[in-house]
Amino acid sequence: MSGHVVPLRIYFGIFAALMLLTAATVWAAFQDFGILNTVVALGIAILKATLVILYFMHVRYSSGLVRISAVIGFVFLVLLIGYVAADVASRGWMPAPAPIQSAPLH
Amino acid sequence: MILFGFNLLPAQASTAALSVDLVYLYIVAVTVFFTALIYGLVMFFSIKYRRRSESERPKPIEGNHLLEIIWIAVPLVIVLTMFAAGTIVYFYIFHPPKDGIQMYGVGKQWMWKFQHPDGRREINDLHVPMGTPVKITLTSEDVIHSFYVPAFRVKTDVVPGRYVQTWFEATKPGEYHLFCAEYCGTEHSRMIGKVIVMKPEDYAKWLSGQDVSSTGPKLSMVERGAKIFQDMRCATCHAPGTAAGLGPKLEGIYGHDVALEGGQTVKVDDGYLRESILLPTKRIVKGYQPLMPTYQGQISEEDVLSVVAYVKSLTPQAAPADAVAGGTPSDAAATAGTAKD
Amino acid sequence: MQTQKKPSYLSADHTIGSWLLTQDHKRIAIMYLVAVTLFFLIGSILALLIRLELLTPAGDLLQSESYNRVFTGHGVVMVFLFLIPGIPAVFGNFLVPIMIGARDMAFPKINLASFYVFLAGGVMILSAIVFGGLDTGWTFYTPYSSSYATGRVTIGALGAFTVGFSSIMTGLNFLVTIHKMRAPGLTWFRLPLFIWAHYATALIMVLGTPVVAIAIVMVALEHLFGFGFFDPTKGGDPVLFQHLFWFYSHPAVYIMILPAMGVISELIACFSRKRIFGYKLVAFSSLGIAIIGFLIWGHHMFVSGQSAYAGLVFSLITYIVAIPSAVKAFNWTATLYRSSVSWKTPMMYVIGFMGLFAIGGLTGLFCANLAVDVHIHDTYFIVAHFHYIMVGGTIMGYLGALHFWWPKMTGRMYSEAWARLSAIFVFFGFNLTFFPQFLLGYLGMPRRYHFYPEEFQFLNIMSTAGASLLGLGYLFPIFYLMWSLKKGEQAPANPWTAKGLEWETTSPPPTTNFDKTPVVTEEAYAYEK
Amino acid sequence: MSHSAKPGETYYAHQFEDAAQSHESITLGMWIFLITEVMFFGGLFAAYTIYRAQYSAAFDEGSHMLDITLGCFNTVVLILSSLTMALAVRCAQLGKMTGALFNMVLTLGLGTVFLGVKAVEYTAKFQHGLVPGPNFAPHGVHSFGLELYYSLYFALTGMHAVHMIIGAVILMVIIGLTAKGKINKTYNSPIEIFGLYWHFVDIVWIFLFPLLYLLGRH
Repeated sequence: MSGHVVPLRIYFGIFAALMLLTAATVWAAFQDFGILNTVVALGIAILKATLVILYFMHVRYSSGLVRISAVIGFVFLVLLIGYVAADVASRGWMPAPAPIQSAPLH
Repeated sequence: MILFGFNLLPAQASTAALSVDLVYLYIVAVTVFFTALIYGLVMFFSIKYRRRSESERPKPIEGNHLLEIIWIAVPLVIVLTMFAAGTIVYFYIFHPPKDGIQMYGVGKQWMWKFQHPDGRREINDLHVPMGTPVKITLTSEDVIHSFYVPAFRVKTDVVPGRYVQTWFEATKPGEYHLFCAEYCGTEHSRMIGKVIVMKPEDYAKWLSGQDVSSTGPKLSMVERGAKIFQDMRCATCHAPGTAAGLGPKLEGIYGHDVALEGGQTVKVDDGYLRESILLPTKRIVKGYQPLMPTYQGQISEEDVLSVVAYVKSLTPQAAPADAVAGGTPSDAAATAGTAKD
Repeated sequence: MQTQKKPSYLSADHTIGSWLLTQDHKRIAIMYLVAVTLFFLIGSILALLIRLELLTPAGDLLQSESYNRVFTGHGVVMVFLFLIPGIPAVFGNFLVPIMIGARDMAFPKINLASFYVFLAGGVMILSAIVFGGLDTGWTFYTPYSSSYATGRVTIGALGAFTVGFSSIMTGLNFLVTIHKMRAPGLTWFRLPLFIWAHYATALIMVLGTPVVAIAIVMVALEHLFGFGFFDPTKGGDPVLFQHLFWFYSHPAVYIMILPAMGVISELIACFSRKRIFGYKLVAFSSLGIAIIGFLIWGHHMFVSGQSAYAGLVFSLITYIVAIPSAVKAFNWTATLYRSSVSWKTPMMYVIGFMGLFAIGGLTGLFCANLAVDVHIHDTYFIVAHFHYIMVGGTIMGYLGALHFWWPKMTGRMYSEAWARLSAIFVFFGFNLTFFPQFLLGYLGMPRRYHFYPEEFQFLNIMSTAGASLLGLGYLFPIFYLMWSLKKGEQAPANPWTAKGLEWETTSPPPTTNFDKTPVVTEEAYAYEK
Repeated sequence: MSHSAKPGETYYAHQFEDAAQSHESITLGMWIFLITEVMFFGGLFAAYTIYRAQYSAAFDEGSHMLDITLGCFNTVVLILSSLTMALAVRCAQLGKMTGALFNMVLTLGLGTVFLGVKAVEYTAKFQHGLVPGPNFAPHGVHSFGLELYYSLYFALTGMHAVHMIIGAVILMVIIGLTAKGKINKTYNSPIEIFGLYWHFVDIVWIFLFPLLYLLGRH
């Protein structure tokens, strides 16, 4: 029939994994890894999102075209955020004029 | 460059003008050449091979890899040379020099307010000396404006909430247009002015002339900043010269890095000083409580510029002249006039 | 091979409902044609008002508010209601299914919905202009648009949001139709270049439009409820709005020019009876423009407070995106070598396009240059550059397409003499209007100025004279094309003996395009057969 | 429009050649729409990233004010609804329409629970005067960046809630059509397509939960 039918145990397995990862991300939030906290939180979120995309949305069993369209959205999103963050971060680099005092001229 | 009675290039009245024009003329040459090449060939082929009879069946030409490579490589090289020329001019010419006068400007909906370092204030007009680099720090009180002097080939958007830096060195005396180039509302086209370039001696004479615009004694920016520093009772926490009061001491910090709460460090420049005045709890110096109230809305952008100039003067600079100009804070406080302009 | 006379899509049904609720991509295209032409006329009237105002240095025709509303209206109507939908919605909708041998678009209902969403957006924008006016410029820069603008910014901006949604629907329809519904034997490299161009355009529509949609929603939220996204007094960064806006709006200028390039490829092949020189390269350069087009939006922000190093990267990649356009121009020119060129009206528009697109494309190199852009940003040089691309490129392509496929769409021929005369008027009127603006730009006259210093007056007078000639040139087609609908002679199935599936069915084609799905055996543009 | 096809045959619209082409086109169409949704939310995520980097102290304080138990509960509810939706799609594929109906009603229930919890959180914000705008009652130390945090909080969760509401309405329509038999064994692509949309809305929340609730808790 239309599309690949996924066996029940895979659905429940993925659901359990998602629950586990939710617990993990909440636990990790209260530990102090310094800057790593953001990386861990985002990593777990990406992992959960990939699981949902691959199994619940059947991308794992779909044609190449669907796989590309599943990925391309995130690629352009990373491009947007990366470029804007790079600009904001590098705004201070242009060497501002060396600090000189006012009114040298009399 | 004069052609048919009107000129094609605006006056070249700054050091940057010539190099920008040279890059411009180089690209014009490339444009004229390729337009003539493409359009000439199109017209030539269309006329030479115009259809004589409906039964003509020209031989198909699939393509030619060599030609394709040529007209990818050659344009690529040409555009990269344009990129190189533009970037070199941009980074070297637009690199602000060490010396020169520091001026301040505030864009407000539909007028420009300039301040000379000695406190002289002007609306829409800006007198500058010839031959010395003029650095101008700009901010806006409402929307985005753009400080544009075509004769100097200089333009920078004046973004509210931030300091923006640009500089030029005028080379020809005269009056040049000053435009606002970023659409800023109803009177956008009225937000124009004049940049009057004068010989250094005329400029000095003009500076010492009667400053008609502000009442009360002519205070330099630093002196005015000191007065505001007192009036706004900044001294209660940042008392100059005393040990660590409630607020961090302000002497000797300008231009150096300062450690912040949460581990980062920040270079104390004009922008950080302005931000600490208007948004104090944004980045707090290490070891201090976030007690400072925000002055947002109680102090105008010009006064912020004066206070920033005053705080900068608290840091002894290499150039001895500044010590004289800045004067020790106590002198400035003593001469503080009562009239608040 | 004229089978029994099947009713054409026009004569299949004459009730109002059969038109307004149609799912036939051809009828939707005709409805788009009517709506888009109407919006073009409104935009042109606003343009003439601007040119009349700028005839004299003093602002004596309109007050400042109304002048700001006129140029904003001209910008918003022309960009969102004519140039972006223009060729894709009219000719793309009509021809993409026929050219690939399909019966209809993949999602006919979404296609009809896109038309009504487009109309709703158009009505919102026009109501914003009429009642109280939109005076932020078509770029809606904050904090002016979110905190200071007085006019109907929210309705105007949400109108642009709605039209963007219609553009997403069209793009989605094209992508699925081109991928999934090609006739047997029609491999990717046998597709007409018109299809390649619309595929690349659809990619941009789908990937870019949502970002400007969310930027507009954020401006509306800030304008209505005081959310502090771009408000500097609340910590927001106005330059962030410019990033989100130009992330879409630069690729949007490729949405405007790529379909015109597709049209030019078709027209050049037909009227020079030759294959396009280097077909694969021209096809891939459409994709190249679409993809690289997403990496270069920062060249609109060189002086806006963006960091110098980000400007460096944007300038470099902007120069690289010029290469695919140059490749196209050279390949089109090479196609004409040893060909048999017939100077019919569509070909006149192509020859006009070649010259104007060359100038338009090459003047882009000035704007990509860090040093020169500091001087010419937000001056009339920029206005001239994008008008050479949009009016010299897209509108010449649009008129060429209109004159090329008019017999196929309406089954009528138009008078060749009048059509050629109007093409000449358009070409010379255009050059007289916009070439002086290059000089004005470099002399330093800023854009969006209600009045200007006296020394710029001579060039402005030339520009206004050109504008009236150009306006005349655009009026002619309305008359002789309407006339052709009634009295034009019946058009044969293939009046230009052109190659392509759309010429193998009758003109105007039946509702289901083909009696049976065609099988494609030969290469694209096999004119030698 | 009647969707009855020959028994055993799936129905497909007139412009398609066969059922396989129809199914592939519809799935691809939905995925392309999801690309536009990714970019739509992407603009807000870009703004969040930039302002989080600039005002990390204020954003930390803002996320401390949020009720984490409600956030966790909502995440579990939404992932559960994603599971029930996947089961509904599976039942539809196997032709077991009653199973599909049951799962869809479960999904709708969980969706409304999620929206209910969101409503509770929003009313709490209104009472504490944490809604950005003229009457934003700044308290806490880093009040400056806080208004920006709550602007982004309301924009992100509000846009997500709007997508949930639209999803819930469409789900009700599909449930109605399935109950009436319009959507049946031979024509059930609407369920599958809606499943894709629902999972996407779940993915957005999967990213929203850590970014808004968890960062800065340590």
